[in-house]
Amino acid sequence: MKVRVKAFARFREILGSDLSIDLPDGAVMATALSALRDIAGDESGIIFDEDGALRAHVILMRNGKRVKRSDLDTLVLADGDEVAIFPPVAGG
Amino acid sequence: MKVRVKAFARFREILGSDLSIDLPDGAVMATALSALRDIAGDESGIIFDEDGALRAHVILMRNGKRVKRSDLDTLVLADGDEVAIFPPVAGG
Amino acid sequence: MISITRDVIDAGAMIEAAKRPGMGALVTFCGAVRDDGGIERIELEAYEEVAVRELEKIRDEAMREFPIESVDIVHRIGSLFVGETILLVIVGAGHRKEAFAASEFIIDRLKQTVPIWKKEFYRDGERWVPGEAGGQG
Amino acid sequence: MISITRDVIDAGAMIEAAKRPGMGALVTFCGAVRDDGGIERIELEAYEEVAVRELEKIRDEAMREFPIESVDIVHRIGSLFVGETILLVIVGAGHRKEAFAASEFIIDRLKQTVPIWKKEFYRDGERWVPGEAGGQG
Repeated sequence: MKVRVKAFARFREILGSDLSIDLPDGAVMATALSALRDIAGDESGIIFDEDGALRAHVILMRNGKRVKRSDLDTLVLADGDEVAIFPPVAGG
Repeated sequence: MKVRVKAFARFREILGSDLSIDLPDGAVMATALSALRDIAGDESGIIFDEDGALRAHVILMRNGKRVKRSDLDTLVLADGDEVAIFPPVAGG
Repeated sequence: MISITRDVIDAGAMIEAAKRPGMGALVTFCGAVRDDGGIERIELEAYEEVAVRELEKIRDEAMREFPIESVDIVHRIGSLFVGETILLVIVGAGHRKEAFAASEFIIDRLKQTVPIWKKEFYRDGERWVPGEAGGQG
Repeated sequence: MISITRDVIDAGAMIEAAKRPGMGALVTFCGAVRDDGGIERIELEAYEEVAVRELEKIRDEAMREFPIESVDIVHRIGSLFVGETILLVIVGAGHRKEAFAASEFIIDRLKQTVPIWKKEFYRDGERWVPGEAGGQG
Protein backbone atom coordinates (compact mmCIF):
# COMPACT_ATOMS: atom_id res chain seq x y z
CA MET A 1 0.00 0.00 0.00
CA LYS A 2 1.01 3.60 -0.48
CA VAL A 3 1.17 6.24 2.23
CA ARG A 4 1.72 9.91 1.45
CA VAL A 5 4.18 11.76 3.65
CA LYS A 6 4.21 15.50 4.09
CA ALA A 7 7.22 16.97 5.83
CA PHE A 8 7.61 20.62 6.76
CA ALA A 9 10.31 23.18 7.51
CA ARG A 10 13.68 21.61 8.36
CA PHE A 11 12.17 18.13 7.96
CA ARG A 12 11.00 18.97 4.44
CA GLU A 13 14.55 19.91 3.55
CA ILE A 14 15.67 16.49 4.76
CA LEU A 15 12.83 14.27 3.52
CA GLY A 16 11.42 16.17 0.55
CA SER A 17 8.16 18.04 0.47
CA ASP A 18 5.69 15.43 -0.69
CA LEU A 19 6.74 11.83 -0.88
CA SER A 20 4.97 8.54 -1.20
CA ILE A 21 6.24 5.44 0.60
CA ASP A 22 5.41 1.82 -0.07
CA LEU A 23 4.53 -0.21 3.01
CA PRO A 24 3.28 -3.75 3.50
CA ASP A 25 -0.47 -4.01 4.15
CA GLY A 26 -1.21 -3.69 7.84
CA ALA A 27 1.91 -1.66 8.55
CA VAL A 28 1.84 0.45 11.71
CA MET A 29 3.06 4.03 12.16
CA ALA A 30 6.41 2.80 13.52
CA THR A 31 7.04 1.00 10.21
CA ALA A 32 6.45 4.23 8.30
CA LEU A 33 8.86 6.02 10.62
CA SER A 34 11.63 3.54 10.02
CA ALA A 35 11.15 3.99 6.28
CA LEU A 36 11.47 7.76 6.82
CA ARG A 37 14.62 7.22 8.87
CA ASP A 38 16.18 5.40 5.91
CA ILE A 39 15.16 8.21 3.55
CA ALA A 40 16.67 10.82 5.90
CA GLY A 41 19.98 8.92 5.83
CA ASP A 42 22.87 10.96 7.22
CA GLU A 43 20.52 13.67 8.45
CA SER A 44 18.16 11.36 10.31
CA GLY A 45 19.71 12.50 13.60
CA ILE A 46 17.68 15.69 13.42
CA ILE A 47 14.42 13.74 13.58
CA PHE A 48 15.40 10.51 15.37
CA ASP A 49 17.70 9.76 18.28
CA GLU A 50 20.47 7.14 18.26
CA ASP A 51 18.01 4.35 19.05
CA GLY A 52 15.73 5.32 16.17
CA ALA A 53 13.06 6.85 18.41
CA LEU A 54 11.43 10.14 17.39
CA ARG A 55 13.04 13.12 19.10
CA ALA A 56 10.90 14.71 21.80
CA HIS A 57 9.73 17.76 19.85
CA VAL A 58 8.81 16.03 16.60
CA ILE A 59 5.11 16.23 15.79
CA LEU A 60 3.40 13.50 13.85
CA MET A 61 -0.05 13.53 12.29
CA ARG A 62 -2.12 10.99 10.42
CA ASN A 63 -4.80 12.43 8.16
CA GLY A 64 -4.53 15.75 9.94
CA LYS A 65 -4.85 14.37 13.48
CA ARG A 66 -2.04 14.33 16.02
CA VAL A 67 -0.56 10.87 16.69
CA LYS A 68 0.46 10.07 20.27
CA ARG A 69 3.83 8.48 21.03
CA SER A 70 2.08 5.64 22.79
CA ASP A 71 0.23 4.72 19.58
CA LEU A 72 3.21 4.37 17.23
CA ASP A 73 3.37 0.59 17.46
CA THR A 74 -0.36 -0.06 17.32
CA LEU A 75 -1.74 2.53 14.87
CA VAL A 76 -2.37 0.59 11.65
CA LEU A 77 -2.09 2.67 8.49
CA ALA A 78 -4.35 2.33 5.47
CA ASP A 79 -3.66 2.77 1.78
CA GLY A 80 -3.90 6.46 0.88
CA ASP A 81 -3.29 7.73 4.41
CA GLU A 82 -1.48 11.03 4.77
CA VAL A 83 1.26 11.14 7.38
CA ALA A 84 2.69 14.53 8.34
CA ILE A 85 5.90 15.07 10.26
CA PHE A 86 7.18 18.44 11.44
CA PRO A 87 9.09 20.37 14.09
CA PRO A 88 7.37 22.72 16.61
CA VAL A 89 5.31 25.40 14.89
CA ALA A 90 6.49 29.00 14.58
CA GLY A 91 3.77 31.00 12.85
CA GLY A 92 2.34 34.38 13.74
CA MET B 1 -11.14 93.89 29.55
CA LYS B 2 -12.42 91.15 27.31
CA VAL B 3 -12.30 87.43 28.10
CA ARG B 4 -13.13 84.80 25.51
CA VAL B 5 -15.32 81.94 26.66
CA LYS B 6 -15.45 78.59 24.96
CA ALA B 7 -18.24 76.26 26.01
CA PHE B 8 -18.67 72.69 24.79
CA ALA B 9 -21.33 70.04 24.39
CA ARG B 10 -24.45 70.71 26.49
CA PHE B 11 -22.87 73.90 27.85
CA ARG B 12 -22.27 75.19 24.33
CA GLU B 13 -25.97 74.74 23.62
CA ILE B 14 -26.71 76.87 26.68
CA LEU B 15 -24.00 79.53 26.47
CA GLY B 16 -23.14 79.65 22.77
CA SER B 17 -20.00 78.31 21.16
CA ASP B 18 -17.63 81.23 21.30
CA LEU B 19 -18.50 84.25 23.30
CA SER B 20 -16.67 87.27 24.59
CA ILE B 21 -17.49 88.77 27.96
CA ASP B 22 -16.60 92.19 29.30
CA LEU B 23 -15.18 92.20 32.80
CA PRO B 24 -13.73 94.94 34.99
CA ASP B 25 -9.92 94.97 35.08
CA GLY B 26 -8.63 92.70 37.81
CA ALA B 27 -11.71 90.46 37.75
CA VAL B 28 -11.24 86.97 39.15
CA MET B 29 -12.56 83.68 37.72
CA ALA B 30 -15.60 83.81 40.04
CA THR B 31 -16.63 87.11 38.42
CA ALA B 32 -16.50 85.50 34.98
CA LEU B 33 -18.60 82.62 36.24
CA SER B 34 -21.31 84.88 37.55
CA ALA B 35 -21.44 86.60 34.15
CA LEU B 36 -21.85 83.16 32.58
CA ARG B 37 -24.61 82.33 35.02
CA ASP B 38 -26.49 85.40 33.85
CA ILE B 39 -26.01 84.43 30.20
CA ALA B 40 -27.26 80.89 30.90
CA GLY B 41 -30.43 82.35 32.39
CA ASP B 42 -33.18 79.76 32.85
CA GLU B 43 -30.83 76.94 31.99
CA SER B 44 -28.10 77.94 34.45
CA GLY B 45 -29.17 75.10 36.75
CA ILE B 46 -27.35 72.63 34.51
CA ILE B 47 -24.02 74.32 35.23
CA PHE B 48 -24.56 75.98 38.63
CA ASP B 49 -26.34 74.89 41.78
CA GLU B 50 -28.97 76.96 43.64
CA ASP B 51 -26.26 78.93 45.44
CA GLY B 52 -24.53 79.81 42.20
CA ALA B 53 -21.62 77.43 42.79
CA LEU B 54 -20.33 75.35 39.89
CA ARG B 55 -21.80 71.85 39.89
CA ALA B 56 -19.34 69.13 40.89
CA HIS B 57 -18.63 67.74 37.43
CA VAL B 58 -18.15 71.01 35.60
CA ILE B 59 -14.62 71.46 34.26
CA LEU B 60 -13.09 74.88 33.94
CA MET B 61 -9.92 75.88 32.11
CA ARG B 62 -8.03 79.11 31.67
CA ASN B 63 -5.80 79.30 28.63
CA GLY B 64 -5.96 75.51 28.29
CA LYS B 65 -5.05 74.74 31.90
CA ARG B 66 -7.42 73.24 34.43
CA VAL B 67 -8.63 75.66 37.11
CA LYS B 68 -9.05 74.32 40.64
CA ARG B 69 -12.18 75.06 42.66
CA SER B 70 -10.05 76.52 45.42
CA ASP B 71 -8.67 79.16 43.01
CA LEU B 72 -11.95 80.58 41.74
CA ASP B 73 -11.89 83.60 44.04
CA THR B 74 -8.20 84.38 43.70
CA LEU B 75 -7.35 83.65 40.06
CA VAL B 76 -7.12 87.09 38.42
CA LEU B 77 -7.97 87.08 34.73
CA ALA B 78 -6.18 89.14 32.10
CA ASP B 79 -7.43 90.80 28.94
CA GLY B 80 -7.51 88.23 26.12
CA ASP B 81 -7.64 85.20 28.38
CA GLU B 82 -9.52 82.18 27.13
CA VAL B 83 -11.85 80.52 29.62
CA ALA B 84 -13.27 77.10 28.73
CA ILE B 85 -16.19 75.45 30.49
CA PHE B 86 -17.42 71.95 29.79
CA PRO B 87 -19.00 68.77 31.17
CA PRO B 88 -17.03 65.51 31.66
CA VAL B 89 -15.39 64.34 28.45
CA ALA B 90 -16.78 61.45 26.39
CA GLY B 91 -14.46 60.89 23.46
CA GLY B 92 -13.04 57.66 22.07
CA MET C 1 0.77 61.25 13.91
CA ILE C 2 -1.55 62.82 16.44
CA SER C 3 -4.59 64.59 15.07
CA ILE C 4 -8.20 65.61 15.33
CA THR C 5 -9.84 65.41 11.94
CA ARG C 6 -13.14 65.90 10.15
CA ASP C 7 -12.11 63.50 7.37
CA VAL C 8 -12.75 59.77 7.02
CA ILE C 9 -9.99 57.81 8.78
CA ASP C 10 -8.08 55.39 6.52
CA ALA C 11 -6.90 52.62 8.84
CA GLY C 12 -4.97 50.73 6.15
CA ALA C 13 -2.93 53.76 5.08
CA MET C 14 -2.19 54.67 8.70
CA ILE C 15 -1.00 51.16 9.58
CA GLU C 16 1.34 51.07 6.57
CA ALA C 17 2.64 54.54 7.43
CA ALA C 18 3.29 53.48 11.04
CA LYS C 19 5.51 50.53 10.09
CA ARG C 20 9.23 50.69 10.90
CA PRO C 21 11.81 47.94 10.31
CA GLY C 22 12.13 47.16 14.02
CA MET C 23 8.42 46.50 14.53
CA GLY C 24 7.18 42.95 14.77
CA ALA C 25 3.77 43.93 16.11
CA LEU C 26 1.30 46.71 15.40
CA VAL C 27 -1.86 46.81 17.46
CA THR C 28 -4.66 48.96 16.08
CA PHE C 29 -7.73 50.01 17.97
CA CYS C 30 -10.62 51.22 15.88
CA GLY C 31 -13.55 52.74 17.74
CA ALA C 32 -16.67 52.88 15.58
CA VAL C 33 -20.16 54.32 15.86
CA ARG C 34 -22.24 51.48 17.31
CA ASP C 35 -25.91 51.07 16.55
CA ASP C 36 -26.92 50.99 20.17
CA GLY C 37 -30.68 50.91 20.31
CA GLY C 38 -31.54 52.83 17.18
CA ILE C 39 -28.75 55.39 16.86
CA GLU C 40 -28.76 56.95 13.41
CA ARG C 41 -25.70 59.16 13.70
CA ILE C 42 -23.58 60.94 16.23
CA GLU C 43 -21.98 64.34 16.40
CA LEU C 44 -18.59 64.81 17.98
CA GLU C 45 -17.06 68.06 19.07
CA ALA C 46 -13.65 68.81 20.55
CA TYR C 47 -11.81 71.57 22.34
CA GLU C 48 -9.30 71.09 19.57
CA GLU C 49 -6.08 72.75 20.73
CA VAL C 50 -6.39 71.21 24.18
CA ALA C 51 -7.44 67.83 22.80
CA VAL C 52 -4.40 67.63 20.52
CA ARG C 53 -2.09 68.65 23.36
CA GLU C 54 -3.71 66.05 25.65
CA LEU C 55 -3.31 63.33 23.00
CA GLU C 56 0.36 64.26 22.65
CA LYS C 57 0.77 63.98 26.41
CA ILE C 58 -0.81 60.51 26.37
CA ARG C 59 1.45 59.42 23.50
CA ASP C 60 4.54 60.67 25.35
CA GLU C 61 3.45 58.96 28.55
CA ALA C 62 2.86 55.66 26.71
CA MET C 63 6.29 55.91 25.04
CA ARG C 64 7.88 56.40 28.47
CA GLU C 65 5.93 53.66 30.22
CA PHE C 66 6.13 50.90 27.61
CA PRO C 67 8.97 49.61 25.39
CA ILE C 68 7.20 50.57 22.18
CA GLU C 69 8.36 52.29 19.01
CA SER C 70 5.44 54.44 17.92
CA VAL C 71 2.02 55.76 18.79
CA ASP C 72 -0.42 57.26 16.30
CA ILE C 73 -3.79 58.61 17.35
CA VAL C 74 -6.44 60.13 15.10
CA HIS C 75 -9.78 61.17 16.53
CA ARG C 76 -12.57 62.20 14.26
CA ILE C 77 -15.10 64.95 14.98
CA GLY C 78 -18.18 66.18 13.13
CA SER C 79 -21.17 64.11 12.03
CA LEU C 80 -20.69 60.33 11.75
CA PHE C 81 -22.97 57.47 10.78
CA VAL C 82 -23.15 53.97 12.27
CA GLY C 83 -20.04 51.99 11.31
CA GLU C 84 -17.78 54.99 10.75
CA THR C 85 -14.45 55.10 12.55
CA ILE C 86 -14.39 57.57 15.45
CA LEU C 87 -10.94 56.82 16.76
CA LEU C 88 -7.88 55.02 15.49
CA VAL C 89 -4.96 54.23 17.77
CA ILE C 90 -1.92 52.40 16.39
CA VAL C 91 0.91 51.20 18.60
CA GLY C 92 4.00 49.74 16.96
CA ALA C 93 6.48 47.68 18.97
CA GLY C 94 9.07 44.98 18.68
CA HIS C 95 6.78 42.54 20.43
CA ARG C 96 3.05 42.11 20.89
CA LYS C 97 2.61 42.14 24.68
CA GLU C 98 3.85 45.71 25.00
CA ALA C 99 1.84 46.84 21.98
CA PHE C 100 -1.38 45.48 23.49
CA ALA C 101 -0.69 46.88 26.95
CA ALA C 102 0.16 50.33 25.60
CA SER C 103 -2.97 50.40 23.39
CA GLU C 104 -5.26 49.73 26.31
CA PHE C 105 -3.43 52.29 28.43
CA ILE C 106 -3.82 54.94 25.72
CA ILE C 107 -7.54 54.36 25.20
CA ASP C 108 -8.31 54.33 28.92
CA ARG C 109 -6.46 57.63 29.36
CA LEU C 110 -8.01 59.16 26.29
CA LYS C 111 -11.52 58.52 27.55
CA GLN C 112 -10.68 60.21 30.84
CA THR C 113 -8.77 63.28 29.78
CA VAL C 114 -9.26 64.38 26.18
CA PRO C 115 -11.89 67.13 25.77
CA ILE C 116 -14.16 65.55 23.17
CA TRP C 117 -17.91 65.06 23.45
CA LYS C 118 -20.52 62.97 21.63
CA LYS C 119 -24.18 63.56 20.94
CA GLU C 120 -26.27 60.63 19.78
CA PHE C 121 -29.16 61.14 17.38
CA TYR C 122 -32.03 58.64 17.44
CA ARG C 123 -35.06 58.56 15.21
CA ASP C 124 -37.06 60.14 18.02
CA GLY C 125 -34.59 62.19 19.98
CA GLU C 126 -31.02 63.00 20.89
CA ARG C 127 -28.78 62.89 23.94
CA TRP C 128 -25.30 63.85 25.04
CA VAL C 129 -23.26 60.78 25.97
CA PRO C 130 -22.44 61.06 29.69
CA GLY C 131 -18.72 61.57 30.19
CA GLU C 132 -16.27 60.16 32.65
CA ALA C 133 -16.11 62.54 35.58
CA GLY C 134 -12.83 63.90 36.87
CA GLY C 135 -9.24 63.35 35.88
CA GLN C 136 -8.92 65.60 32.86
CA GLY C 137 -6.67 68.55 32.28
CA MET D 1 -12.72 35.27 7.12
CA ILE D 2 -10.11 32.68 7.98
CA SER D 3 -7.39 32.12 5.42
CA ILE D 4 -3.83 31.29 4.54
CA THR D 5 -2.71 33.41 1.61
CA ARG D 6 0.26 34.14 -0.64
CA ASP D 7 -1.07 37.62 -1.42
CA VAL D 8 -0.33 40.94 0.26
CA ILE D 9 -2.69 41.47 3.20
CA ASP D 10 -4.80 44.64 2.98
CA ALA D 11 -5.50 45.63 6.60
CA GLY D 12 -7.73 48.59 5.73
CA ALA D 13 -10.03 46.56 3.48
CA MET D 14 -10.25 43.79 6.06
CA ILE D 15 -11.14 46.17 8.89
CA GLU D 16 -13.90 47.79 6.83
CA ALA D 17 -15.23 44.36 5.81
CA ALA D 18 -15.28 43.22 9.45
CA LYS D 19 -17.48 46.10 10.64
CA ARG D 20 -21.03 45.36 11.78
CA PRO D 21 -23.55 47.84 13.20
CA GLY D 22 -23.26 46.40 16.73
CA MET D 23 -19.51 46.87 16.95
CA GLY D 24 -18.08 49.73 18.93
CA ALA D 25 -14.55 48.34 18.97
CA LEU D 26 -12.35 46.55 16.47
CA VAL D 27 -8.92 45.47 17.64
CA THR D 28 -6.46 44.57 14.90
CA PHE D 29 -3.19 42.80 15.41
CA CYS D 30 -0.71 43.07 12.57
CA GLY D 31 2.40 40.90 12.82
CA ALA D 32 5.14 42.14 10.51
CA VAL D 33 8.57 40.93 9.40
CA ARG D 34 10.98 42.58 11.84
CA ASP D 35 14.51 43.52 10.90
CA ASP D 36 16.04 41.62 13.77
CA GLY D 37 19.80 41.79 13.34
CA GLY D 38 20.09 41.94 9.59
CA ILE D 39 17.17 39.87 8.33
CA GLU D 40 16.60 40.48 4.62
CA ARG D 41 13.52 38.36 4.11
CA ILE D 42 11.70 35.37 5.54
CA GLU D 43 10.00 32.39 4.02
CA LEU D 44 6.87 30.96 5.56
CA GLU D 45 5.37 27.58 4.89
CA ALA D 46 2.20 25.98 6.21
CA TYR D 47 0.52 22.61 6.41
CA GLU D 48 -2.36 24.41 4.79
CA GLU D 49 -5.43 22.24 5.31
CA VAL D 50 -4.54 21.63 8.94
CA ALA D 51 -3.55 25.27 9.52
CA VAL D 52 -6.90 26.56 8.23
CA ARG D 53 -8.79 24.04 10.34
CA GLU D 54 -6.74 25.00 13.40
CA LEU D 55 -7.41 28.72 12.80
CA GLU D 56 -11.13 27.97 12.55
CA LYS D 57 -10.96 26.11 15.85
CA ILE D 58 -9.25 29.07 17.49
CA ARG D 59 -11.86 31.47 16.09
CA ASP D 60 -14.69 29.25 17.37
CA GLU D 61 -13.06 28.96 20.78
CA ALA D 62 -12.60 32.75 21.01
CA MET D 63 -16.24 33.31 20.03
CA ARG D 64 -17.34 30.94 22.80
CA GLU D 65 -15.01 32.34 25.46
CA PHE D 66 -15.49 36.07 24.89
CA PRO D 67 -18.57 38.23 24.20
CA ILE D 68 -17.33 39.30 20.77
CA GLU D 69 -19.04 39.57 17.40
CA SER D 70 -16.42 38.53 14.87
CA VAL D 71 -12.95 37.11 14.34
CA ASP D 72 -11.00 37.36 11.12
CA ILE D 73 -7.57 35.79 10.72
CA VAL D 74 -5.36 35.89 7.64
CA HIS D 75 -1.88 34.39 7.73
CA ARG D 76 0.49 34.93 4.88
CA ILE D 77 2.95 32.34 3.56
CA GLY D 78 5.67 32.49 0.90
CA SER D 79 8.54 34.94 0.69
CA LEU D 80 8.21 38.22 2.63
CA PHE D 81 10.45 41.24 3.10
CA VAL D 82 11.00 43.34 6.21
CA GLY D 83 7.88 45.38 6.99
CA GLU D 84 5.43 43.10 5.21
CA THR D 85 2.40 41.85 7.12
CA ILE D 86 2.66 38.19 8.14
CA LEU D 87 -0.50 37.93 10.14
CA LEU D 88 -3.64 39.99 10.56
CA VAL D 89 -6.16 39.26 13.32
CA ILE D 90 -9.27 41.40 13.66
CA VAL D 91 -11.68 41.06 16.55
CA GLY D 92 -14.91 43.03 16.47
CA ALA D 93 -16.97 43.51 19.64
CA GLY D 94 -19.46 45.78 21.28
CA HIS D 95 -16.82 46.97 23.73
CA ARG D 96 -13.06 47.23 23.78
CA LYS D 97 -12.06 45.13 26.79
CA GLU D 98 -13.39 41.93 25.27
CA ALA D 99 -11.91 42.75 21.87
CA PHE D 100 -8.44 43.21 23.38
CA ALA D 101 -8.67 40.09 25.54
CA ALA D 102 -9.86 37.92 22.65
CA SER D 103 -7.11 39.23 20.34
CA GLU D 104 -4.37 38.30 22.76
CA PHE D 105 -5.97 34.90 23.35
CA ILE D 106 -6.11 34.21 19.61
CA ILE D 107 -2.50 35.15 18.94
CA ASP D 108 -1.17 33.16 21.89
CA ARG D 109 -3.08 30.07 20.71
CA LEU D 110 -2.08 30.58 17.11
CA LYS D 111 1.59 30.58 17.96
CA GLN D 112 1.19 27.31 19.83
CA THR D 113 -0.99 25.26 17.55
CA VAL D 114 -1.09 26.35 13.93
CA PRO D 115 1.33 24.40 11.67
CA ILE D 116 3.24 27.26 10.09
CA TRP D 117 7.02 27.70 10.03
CA LYS D 118 9.41 30.57 9.31
CA LYS D 119 12.89 30.60 7.86
CA GLU D 120 14.93 33.79 8.20
CA PHE D 121 17.40 34.83 5.51
CA TYR D 122 20.35 36.99 6.51
CA ARG D 123 23.01 38.41 4.26
CA ASP D 124 25.34 35.64 5.38
CA GLY D 125 23.10 32.75 6.24
CA GLU D 126 19.68 31.43 7.09
CA ARG D 127 17.91 29.73 9.99
CA TRP D 128 14.59 28.18 10.88
CA VAL D 129 12.86 30.11 13.64
CA PRO D 130 12.60 27.79 16.65
CA GLY D 131 9.00 26.91 17.34
CA GLU D 132 7.01 26.59 20.52
CA ALA D 133 7.23 23.00 21.63
CA GLY D 134 4.12 21.00 22.44
CA GLY D 135 0.46 21.85 22.44
CA GLN D 136 -0.39 21.61 18.77
CA GLY D 137 -2.76 19.29 16.98
